Amino acid sequence: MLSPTELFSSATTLSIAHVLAGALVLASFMMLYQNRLSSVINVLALHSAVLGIAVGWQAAIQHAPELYITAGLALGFKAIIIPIALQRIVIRLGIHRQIEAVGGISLTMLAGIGLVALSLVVMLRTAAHADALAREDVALALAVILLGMLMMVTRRNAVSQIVGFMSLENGLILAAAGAQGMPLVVEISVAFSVLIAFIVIGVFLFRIRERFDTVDSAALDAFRGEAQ
Amino acid sequence: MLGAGSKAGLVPLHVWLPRAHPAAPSHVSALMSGVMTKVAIYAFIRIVFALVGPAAWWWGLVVLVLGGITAVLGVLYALMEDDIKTILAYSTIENIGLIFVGLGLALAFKADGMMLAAALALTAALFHAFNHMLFKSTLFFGAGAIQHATGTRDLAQLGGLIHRMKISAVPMLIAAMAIAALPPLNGFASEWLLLQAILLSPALPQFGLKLAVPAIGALVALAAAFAAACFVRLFGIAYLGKPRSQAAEAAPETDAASRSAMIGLAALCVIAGLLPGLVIDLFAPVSDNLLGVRVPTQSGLPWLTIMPVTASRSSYDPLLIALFVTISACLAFLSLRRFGSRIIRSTPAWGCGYQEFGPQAQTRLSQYTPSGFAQPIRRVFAASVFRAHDLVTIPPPGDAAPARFTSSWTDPAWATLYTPLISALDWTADRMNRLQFLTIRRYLAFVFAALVVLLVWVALWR
Amino acid sequence: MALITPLLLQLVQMALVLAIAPLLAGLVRVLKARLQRRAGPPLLQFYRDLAKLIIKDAIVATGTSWIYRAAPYVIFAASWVSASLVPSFGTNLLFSWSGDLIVIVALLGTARFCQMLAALDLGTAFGGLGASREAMFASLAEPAMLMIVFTVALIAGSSQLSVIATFMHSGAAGLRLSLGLGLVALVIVALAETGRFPVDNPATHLELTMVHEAMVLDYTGRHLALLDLAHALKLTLYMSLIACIFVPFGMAGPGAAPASLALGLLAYLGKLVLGAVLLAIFETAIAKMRVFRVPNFIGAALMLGLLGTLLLFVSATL
Amino acid sequence: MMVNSRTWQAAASDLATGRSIFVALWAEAQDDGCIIHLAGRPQGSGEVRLLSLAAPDRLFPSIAQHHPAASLMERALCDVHGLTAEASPDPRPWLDHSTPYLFKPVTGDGVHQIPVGPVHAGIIEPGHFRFSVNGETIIRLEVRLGYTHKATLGLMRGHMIDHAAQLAGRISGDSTVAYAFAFARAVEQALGIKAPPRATALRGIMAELERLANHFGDIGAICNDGGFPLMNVLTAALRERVLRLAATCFGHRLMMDRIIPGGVTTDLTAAHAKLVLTTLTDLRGQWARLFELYEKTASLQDRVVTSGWLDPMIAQRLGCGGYVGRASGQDFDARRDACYPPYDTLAITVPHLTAGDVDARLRIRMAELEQSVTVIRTLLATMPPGALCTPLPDPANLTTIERNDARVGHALIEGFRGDIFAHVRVHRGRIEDVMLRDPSWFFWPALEAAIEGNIVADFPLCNKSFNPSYSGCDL
Repeated sequence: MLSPTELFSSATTLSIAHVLAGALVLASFMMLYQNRLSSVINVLALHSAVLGIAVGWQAAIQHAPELYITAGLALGFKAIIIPIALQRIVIRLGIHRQIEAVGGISLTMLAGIGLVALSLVVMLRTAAHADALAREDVALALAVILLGMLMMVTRRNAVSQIVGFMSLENGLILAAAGAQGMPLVVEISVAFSVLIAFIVIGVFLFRIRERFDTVDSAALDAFRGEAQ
Repeated sequence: MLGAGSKAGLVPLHVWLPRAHPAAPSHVSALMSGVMTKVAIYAFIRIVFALVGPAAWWWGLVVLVLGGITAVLGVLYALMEDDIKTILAYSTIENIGLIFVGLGLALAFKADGMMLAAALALTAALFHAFNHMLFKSTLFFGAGAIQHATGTRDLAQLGGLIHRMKISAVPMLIAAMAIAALPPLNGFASEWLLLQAILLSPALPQFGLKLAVPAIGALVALAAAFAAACFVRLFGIAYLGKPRSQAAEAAPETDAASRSAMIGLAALCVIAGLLPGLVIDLFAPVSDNLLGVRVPTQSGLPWLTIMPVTASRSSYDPLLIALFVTISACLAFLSLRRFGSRIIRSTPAWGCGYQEFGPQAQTRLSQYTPSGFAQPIRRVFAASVFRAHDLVTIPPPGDAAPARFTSSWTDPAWATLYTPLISALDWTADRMNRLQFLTIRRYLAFVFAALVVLLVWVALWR
Repeated sequence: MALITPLLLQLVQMALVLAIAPLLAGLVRVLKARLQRRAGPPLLQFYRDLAKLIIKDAIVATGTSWIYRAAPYVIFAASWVSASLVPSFGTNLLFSWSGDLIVIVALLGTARFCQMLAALDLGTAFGGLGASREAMFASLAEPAMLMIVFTVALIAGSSQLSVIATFMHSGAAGLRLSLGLGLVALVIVALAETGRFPVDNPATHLELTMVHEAMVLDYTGRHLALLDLAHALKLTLYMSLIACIFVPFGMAGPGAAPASLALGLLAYLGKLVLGAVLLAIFETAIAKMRVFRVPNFIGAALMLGLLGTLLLFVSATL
Repeated sequence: MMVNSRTWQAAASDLATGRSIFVALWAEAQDDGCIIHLAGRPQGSGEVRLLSLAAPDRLFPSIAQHHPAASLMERALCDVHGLTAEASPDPRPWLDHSTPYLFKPVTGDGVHQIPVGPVHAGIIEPGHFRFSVNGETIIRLEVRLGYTHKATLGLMRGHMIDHAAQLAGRISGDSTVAYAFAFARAVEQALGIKAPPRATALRGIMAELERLANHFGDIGAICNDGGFPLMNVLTAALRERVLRLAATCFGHRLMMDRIIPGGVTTDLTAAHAKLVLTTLTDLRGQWARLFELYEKTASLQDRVVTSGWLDPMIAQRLGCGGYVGRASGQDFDARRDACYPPYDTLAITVPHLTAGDVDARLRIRMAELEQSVTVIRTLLATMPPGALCTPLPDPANLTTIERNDARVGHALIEGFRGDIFAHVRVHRGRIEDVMLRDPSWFFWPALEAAIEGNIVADFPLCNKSFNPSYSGCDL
């Protein structure tokens, strides 16, 4: 079997990697755009699938077989199992109502654009000597991380905050994969930490729900004495 | 900058303009809008380009950003106003914004030694200033004619004037289309030049400018789209449809002198739109004088095309486009006459069988009001900036009280700049007090904000 | 001779878009019907409707002005001219230099301006309803389109469509993220501008939900025929535009042999059919949006276009 | 029960406080003036009580001034009988279209109106909607009906029972079974007879089939108006299968004139019973997939969730029944609460939600589909043998007492929209007085209230989720 590096010129392989990283940014934007829980979760699946492909592509062009495992983990856990589980949680909690984005979708997306521009500028400034495409991939990964944070900050619903967190982690993995691979152990531990976090959060959610009859984190605030 | 900006009406120094312009008689407002604001622009050009020495690049950025914001906010104001002259005054603010975008771009190009591009941007700005004088004067004349004929400037009282002011409606329509930047009229020609100048911006070395200029381009396009909505509203509600008041129903045509002035100005709009090359060449000496470079001579090009940079980059031939559209329309007309029915019958529009919507009706309840027309845009765009807010109270079933509607919006310049800082101080104190009660999400937000600030710092100062 | 071929091609192009626009609109209708398990209208129904409308007498509402009667002609002519300026099967169009992509977009803006005026001229509630909604959508769609133009023009170094098509065809652009963003944005703008799902429902009978249909509600006879044709032309235009910028494969270059022109034509028709299939699938799978959700949707296109342009500057520094 | 003006007013204030629920208001012409009848039921019960007030000088104290739900019916009866309701908050005519009509007032700047109908683009009944709006913001909606006033009740009076039963089945075509059922039950009560058990079981099956067909149609139509035509064509196929099943088993797609006072006219053969069962099983599998499609289409959910919110307070005040009431927290179902055969032997669970939006009204319908299938299965499994019809007493063979006494009966039957009320007075085999009240009387004002906070473009969606009957209110 021919590897991509033999099939395509190096410029093409790198630009495909670049496009995949960009697709991840696009998926982050799609996530910001959604205002319905089930579609947010669907976009998370897409997000993780794109990550899987991107990491898989990195594995191929870097000849780093351990990255295939990362890609597989992303595809298996984050693109399939976790979204399905989250969907179940959403259905069990019966929260099909609208989730309010704090401050409107368009404004959030505008902020997102600003964050992408910021991460590009930062990377261009700080890593001026690095390889151009690797630098940009890191810039895009940083953008994904920032967008994930933005998602967590602008959403009230605990489930969408979790989704934002997962997309943030996807950005981290993309950054790591781009940086000429990281040890397999780290990858696996990352994947497991996500899984554990997910389980904990899942239990946590039901707990919140039991006690406050809502998963709007604003309700927690009220409980802490900050009545709004 | 502060002086010229407030004179010309740059946001947030614009607050005087929409109050002063409508107060004056129409021909004076025409002069004020058309000429006086231009004096400020002239002063600005004189000071910045000629008197002050080499400018830093960020001057250009400041002018660009102010211009872009002015353009969008100005036209948003115009969209929400009902008084024709106030609309026109706010639209002046928009156009000043566009001109300043051109000037800012010219400044930035000049600071980086890209003289040809600077000349293009400057020419675009001057061209637009010239165009603005033409169509805004026409519009103010038209507004004066309306006020004279009906005794009101309130759009909500007008309607159907095209049937009684048959002749003066035509230059008004041309001017409205020109100011809405529609081809093949002059407003589009200058805006097209401006966009071409914006397209040259990637060659700028500064990163901030590179990123900001396309965003300003988006603002320019937004302003142009709003302007189209604004002047559809102005012309469509004042001149089209059915009269909304007795006065509008009995409006006489304006006098011959005004008519001919309007027609003359509108004709100039058309000519400047169809033959922009001639006008551009007219402004060549200015950029030659100020920048030492001129835009390539346009009038010698075949078919009177304009081609600001090179042929492979872009070109625009309004004459040919106009010709094509005319020929196509005529072709359609003639072939429909040849092959189709030639008969036009006329019946009243369906009014659901109700007298109040029938042909003899006195009231025009079913027509959109100016504020109703602007409502979707008001709700989408002005809700945050202008705090536009609609309040509806429907009495419960069985209650005979009327349903109430109130709509309000405020000028953010008043709210944010001119109201004292005290409230801001209060707010800060209050916030500090509340820091200890932060929520999980807010903690996150603070961490996030700190990170972003850090990144910005890295981006700008490292 | 050097002038004759481009002229001929230009004339062929004008005739072509006019001829296939109803077919394309009809094809989308048929495909949608099939996807909904309905038989649907015959493929050529649009032509029959046009023929029927043309021979019928036109009825105009009393109290409307000359603008109401002139508007259909202007709208049709502007749409036709813009559609003729978008390269379809070959890039070598005689008049392509008379207007770049910005001009084409603005010309559609002129058509829209006239459409809105004509709607207001009626003095009925539905005319105003359609016009005010159109104004809201257009105020975001136009800047979004311009950002797409920026992205593409900065990559190709020109806003001239024939130059862009040649550049894209040459493969020099490569795989670019900005182009991907631009494509997504352009699809959104195209859906909004041509009044398709999820922005507008071209097949609805519910007056209160209409946008484009509300503006032409009272038009009849030949006027309606022109407006319907103009609407179909707009759909063709946007599909051609997407094909020309993003999938220029098979397009005949300047001075191409008749064989490659024929190939280009085939490729063009193939792209249109593919576009129609994708559109039909998309329209079947999605529900129409709430009116005030549409600005978010088109706003997303604006943001993507802006993002595409911004990313470009980063790439340009490579 | 004939009452005086004071008791009448007391009853009205009972309605206003919510102690009792308004059911119907109608008038009966006498030689000397009119008699006004008011039907109400205690909160949470299906037991209807009647009050009658003589109005010799064609004047009566308005019920609407205390209880707005009565307003439309009060206006209608004033038009028909030339009565005047004293202190009525809304004395405008309802059925009488001969004079210019003043719509309810609206104040504010920049308000304009959008008139829609009575001629509509779709194949629906005539009704005029007047929106007072500012752009997209709806400031007030007012509905005006009465374009197809057919004087159906007037046509029934003085006629033989069988003729009147046919007319009853034609008051609102989509609810023909429910109306015939209600009328038959009222007549049976008046004459003191009982339909045979097999007939009541068949009536139940027909009523549930009608509910299935209409709910399928409604669910599709709501999604269609939400801009998702795919759902409409898919549910239209399901509806068509139910209609064909009805045609095969009962000889008429809508099962019109299949229920008559005393019983039913058509039997269900064993083979057809099997066909019903297999069809239902098949349909059930199909609609499960459709509901999944509904829930998973985020763009559609975006349209229906939170649109057209009806305040449970208003739903309660107006006495909204059916899916409208049950989606807004009203726990009432005539099948359970009025407890009539065949439902008296079945355990009916009433699904109800509190969300009050379009989505909730659609989900109630979905839940009711499930329930209808269960009911039909139970009825088929326990189908008793026996006669189909109890003959009505022959007017010629009546005892003297029966001949001189008019007999009164009424019934509350759950149609697919909600509870249909029927009242008859029979004398010597002829209908003397009759009232058939559609649940839509309360849906129209509820729709006007639910439109608050919605935009013009969402009205068709809201309207379809209520799906009130025009014909049922144009009696």
